[in-house]
Amino acid sequence: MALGETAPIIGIAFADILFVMLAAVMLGSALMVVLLRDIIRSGLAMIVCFAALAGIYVLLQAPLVAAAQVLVYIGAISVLILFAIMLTQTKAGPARLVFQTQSAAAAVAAIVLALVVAVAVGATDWGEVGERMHTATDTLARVLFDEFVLPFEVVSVLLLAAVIGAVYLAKREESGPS
Amino acid sequence: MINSLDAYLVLSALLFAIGTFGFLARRNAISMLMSIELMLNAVNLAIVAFGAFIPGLAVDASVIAIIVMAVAAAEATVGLAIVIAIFRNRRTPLVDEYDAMRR
Amino acid sequence: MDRVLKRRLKERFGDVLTGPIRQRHDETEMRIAARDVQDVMRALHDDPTFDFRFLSDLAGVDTGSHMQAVYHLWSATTADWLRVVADDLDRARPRVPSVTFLWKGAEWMEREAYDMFGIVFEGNRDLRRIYMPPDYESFPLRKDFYLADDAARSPGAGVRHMEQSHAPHNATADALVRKTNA
Amino acid sequence: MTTDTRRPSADDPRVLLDEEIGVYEQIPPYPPRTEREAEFYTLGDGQMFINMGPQHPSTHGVLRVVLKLDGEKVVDIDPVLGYLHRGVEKLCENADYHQAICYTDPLEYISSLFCEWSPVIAFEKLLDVEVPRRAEYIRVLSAELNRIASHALFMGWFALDLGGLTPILWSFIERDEIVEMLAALTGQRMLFNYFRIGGVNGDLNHEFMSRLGFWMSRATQQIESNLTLLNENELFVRRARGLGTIDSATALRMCMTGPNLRATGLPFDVRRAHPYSIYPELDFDIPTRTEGDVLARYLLRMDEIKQSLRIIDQCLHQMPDGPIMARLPRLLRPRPGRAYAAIEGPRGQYSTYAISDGTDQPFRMRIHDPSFIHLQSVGLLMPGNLVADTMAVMASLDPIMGGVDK
Amino acid sequence: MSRAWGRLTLPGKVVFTLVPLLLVLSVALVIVIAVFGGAMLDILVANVGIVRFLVAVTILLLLAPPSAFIIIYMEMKIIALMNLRLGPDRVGPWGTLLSTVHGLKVLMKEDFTPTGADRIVFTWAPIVVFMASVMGALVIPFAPGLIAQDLNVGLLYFFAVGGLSVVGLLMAGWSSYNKYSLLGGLRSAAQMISYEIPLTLSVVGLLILAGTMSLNTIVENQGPWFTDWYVFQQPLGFVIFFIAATAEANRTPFDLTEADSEIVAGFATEYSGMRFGFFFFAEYINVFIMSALLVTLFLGGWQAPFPFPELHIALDPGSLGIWLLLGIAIVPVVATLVLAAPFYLLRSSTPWWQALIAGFLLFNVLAVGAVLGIAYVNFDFVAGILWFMGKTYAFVFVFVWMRGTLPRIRIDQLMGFAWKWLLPASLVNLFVTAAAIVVVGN
Repeated sequence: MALGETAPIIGIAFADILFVMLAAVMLGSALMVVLLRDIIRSGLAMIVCFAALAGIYVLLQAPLVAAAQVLVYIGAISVLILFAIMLTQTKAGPARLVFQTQSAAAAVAAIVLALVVAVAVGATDWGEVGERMHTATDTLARVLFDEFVLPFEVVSVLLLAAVIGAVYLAKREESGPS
Repeated sequence: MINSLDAYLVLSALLFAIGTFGFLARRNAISMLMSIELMLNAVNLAIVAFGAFIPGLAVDASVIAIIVMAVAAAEATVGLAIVIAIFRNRRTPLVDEYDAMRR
Repeated sequence: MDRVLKRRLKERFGDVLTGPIRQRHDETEMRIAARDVQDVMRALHDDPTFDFRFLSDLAGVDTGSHMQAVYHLWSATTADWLRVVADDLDRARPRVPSVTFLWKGAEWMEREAYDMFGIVFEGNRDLRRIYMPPDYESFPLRKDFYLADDAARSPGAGVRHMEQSHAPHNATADALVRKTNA
Repeated sequence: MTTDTRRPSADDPRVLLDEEIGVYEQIPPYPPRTEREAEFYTLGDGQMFINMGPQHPSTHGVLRVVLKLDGEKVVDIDPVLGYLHRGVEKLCENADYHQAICYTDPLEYISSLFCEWSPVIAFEKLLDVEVPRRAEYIRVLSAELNRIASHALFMGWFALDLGGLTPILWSFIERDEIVEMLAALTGQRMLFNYFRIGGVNGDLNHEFMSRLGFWMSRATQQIESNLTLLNENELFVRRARGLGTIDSATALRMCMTGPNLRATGLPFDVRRAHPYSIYPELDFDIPTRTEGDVLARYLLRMDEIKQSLRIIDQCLHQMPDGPIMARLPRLLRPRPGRAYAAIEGPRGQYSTYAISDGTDQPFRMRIHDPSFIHLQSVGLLMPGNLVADTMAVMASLDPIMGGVDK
Repeated sequence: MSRAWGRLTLPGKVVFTLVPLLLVLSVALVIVIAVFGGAMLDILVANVGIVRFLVAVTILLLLAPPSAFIIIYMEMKIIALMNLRLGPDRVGPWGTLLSTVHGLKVLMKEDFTPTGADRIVFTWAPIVVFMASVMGALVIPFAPGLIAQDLNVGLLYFFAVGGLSVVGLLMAGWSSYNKYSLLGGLRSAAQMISYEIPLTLSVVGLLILAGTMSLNTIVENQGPWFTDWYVFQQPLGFVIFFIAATAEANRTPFDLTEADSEIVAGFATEYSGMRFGFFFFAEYINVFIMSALLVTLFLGGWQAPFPFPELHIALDPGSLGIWLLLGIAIVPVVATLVLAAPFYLLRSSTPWWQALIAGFLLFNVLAVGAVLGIAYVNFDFVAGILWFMGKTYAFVFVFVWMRGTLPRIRIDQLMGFAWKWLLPASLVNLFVTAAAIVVVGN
């Protein structure tokens, strides 16, 4: 998209407005994921979070990663999680989510973690920080199937193993315990 | 200030912290898996941000991000399969009732 | 009319018959007591000289003084329909053994006879109402069935909870319904 | 762990009565009344109930089927009847012999002539009446036409339940033509009320004969062309083959008759097994198939259409002259006695057991309907199949709810 | 005043509110343009990319319901003719307005939420489904230059967005609090995930041939003769894509999600009013978009099947001078008379005025034809959009045809077909294509 011009009247770059909006949506929905009491809604909030993240990838000039994000995370993983939620919902399992007793401690730990990382990011000089670069799809493909061909193959084997393992785990034994 | 590597990294850190909180605070196994997904996404965001701002990393970062996604897909598949397998035996998705090892 | 069948039936079941074997048109009728139903049916079904493997019909009958369970059978060995009447069931507590061990398909016909006449088929594992509502109390095909009595007894009589919502608002009735439901 | 009272899960067979207080009604009323009910209404691991009907497009208000599902697989099935129950037997006991026939007419509204045929024969036996031969020929002729109409409609319904839109409208062309010619003969399109004790209501007329002649000249070809739409359709054949299989011994135990029984390989047909009317004089075959599955039941009915066409042809050629009604008094008072009559209809054996006590009303009239028997065997055929096949299997047995519920 | 207002009918109230409001608004608009016009124009020119994008999205959103109406009418009429029925014939000429009336009816119906439903999710589900199908149209090239956004990952974007509708269906199925809806939602999710894999894999071979994921470039590659269409180089891929697209669009024989004889209306069982309308529109827009993508990928998109001879009718109205005026004044009259003559002469029973009307109508038809012909020859995008729409609606017809002919497939057969047949076949297709390129390329 031909963004980058300054927005009229307010004088802020489009990219910055979009970044702030997407970041707000992402963080808000991420908080909903961990705080909502209805598990299906928190799953749906996770989808919103992923969609906002895909938007941020577009801002970072990585459209292929953004498309993969939508395809893999929203189209596959989220749907899988929604499936699992619907399968594990019965009389025995309440729909409402309950927090652990240590949730207060967890909140403190998370805030401390965020602060520490933020301070570290601010204090570090990242060296040659340049302008944002556009990643061309064909260069990416060339690198993926050239330099990264071994990791690529390893990942495909991993995926195969995961599929077989998941099928084995989730398959119901015919004479299993009822 | 906004359009800089730091901003993206802080965003990533916040997302990671939220994921951490969710993982520690939730009792439901699927909810914990979702928190792990959030953390993985935070890491991915950091990787892509580095790639966008540091010229030498641009292509590598995208490749790594895509590989991370593939691994995340594998992780989610196996994780959910385990949750469903346990759920089938114990009839509950709450992790603190998964105490087979303790007995 | 198949005279041979009459003779064979008399030979085989002479001791359990409670009445004469009657024949008219293409029908042969034999009467037995309720307690003999299972033995007779098994013999008719299994004996290769009879080979009555089709159960054509199963009916309940209220004669006014007693109940009957009537079975119609068909076999390739005769040109007649065979009617077996389990006679003289007590009108107050009609009971007859079930034939579902031979014909599983008799299950619903027995349910229907139970629903309409109140005949209890011992051995039928699913003997509940089939046409009428489950909380119905009368047996409509009995000769002493009287519609007005039945309406007073039926579950539709009186005010029901489900109809409450459409009725004009009535605080007393609402409170009553709530109390009964709580 | 808090339990959510406002939102019971999808497996909960309870129905929320009052949202304010959270009062539930349990379905069915517990404790269970019979052994079978207790077994059915106990949920196993990962199973759930689903109510198919009465408000379901395939059961359209006349039938409720409770399915016990494991995922998409049917574990058990419990049909709940009575939505169309009118108490026909009781009505017949309160009518005189002529009126009783009107009540039996709408039992199986697709094949009304057969529903009136068996009581008519039973009453004739009670009265010892000899029916004129021309009347018998007319009866067979019109009844076989009705059989074709019924089977044509079966083809359309069956395809509709498998998701095919077009066949039902194509088969309605044949059915409509037959129904129109029967209307010309009887004066009614659906509930003919044509057979009378001792004969039929009216003689063959010109409109009926001309319509029949024109239809017969192209019927075979037309029906064949309708059949190609389904018979040569790979999707249809694959869905129907091997589904809902039943063997002949089980079919006998289930008291099945008619095409459903013949599809298992037993050539039992009342027209040949226990002949009535003029069928012994006619030349026709009893088609059978050995597979006993949904496809066999469908194909068998299509074969029967051809046999019916043969019978109609012979009737037209051998039609004798003579009266169409026996001479009978206006008020019928048969001697006390009992009579049983069975005929072969498009769905199987229809029979009537009539008891006379010497008055002008039947003392007891028992009507046996094949739909009732065949619907029962769904419980035997369905377990292990998928939800999607429930309606296919049910449609292949061809029950008419008017007959099931009497 | 208030009593007079109370006596007004609803249309009257609407008119009396809207007319003054519109007057005030238009006056204000004129003033604003007069004062700020220059500055606004500058802003628009500076952000022409964004403005173009917004306009394109608006047009696509506005065009979605009418195209759904057209397809719904087509379906009603074609299936009716196949069933030997008449089909719609009351509203408008040949019933053409019936689908519009259906749309209005859906708008006016009561829109209720069942007790026990999750209200928020229930409300959002149809919107998600509708948006997912409309967003796919963003990257489809309708004609040369007529594309909302020519993304260089266009195809990937299409598949990614198409996958979003699964989420909407799951939301609808779960939130309705109805077991039929839940079954339908789970079925549709399983079906769409399964068929997305062969759908995506079947075009990978094509991508290797094309060397790009931009749909515009893919179309440009397929010219100028019809032999250059990818369907001749990727016949297997085309067949797989067609089958998988049928399943993705939930059309017969893969319409298990709304199999009315099995699970009522599937995920849409509890929906009514406009929320149901969204599902309904989404289904037909999906049919259109899937046909459009099929045409774009395999049948040359907006390319004509053969190169049209370079014919540019140079028509410069200015140079005609006074003849232009004369032409406008005289040609219709003369042509009408000339065209009316045969009607009047050949059938003596035709009165003169009927012949004149017929001649005038015929002249109009010819004139419109001539204008269209000139436009076709002179403007690329007119020719492009004609060919594109022609091919697309041919495939829409095929989808409707299948619905009129085929019965429904069963769920286990559906899954088995996807995993046991389509997936291996698409892998074979990919392998053969890659091998052929290696062999031929070296």
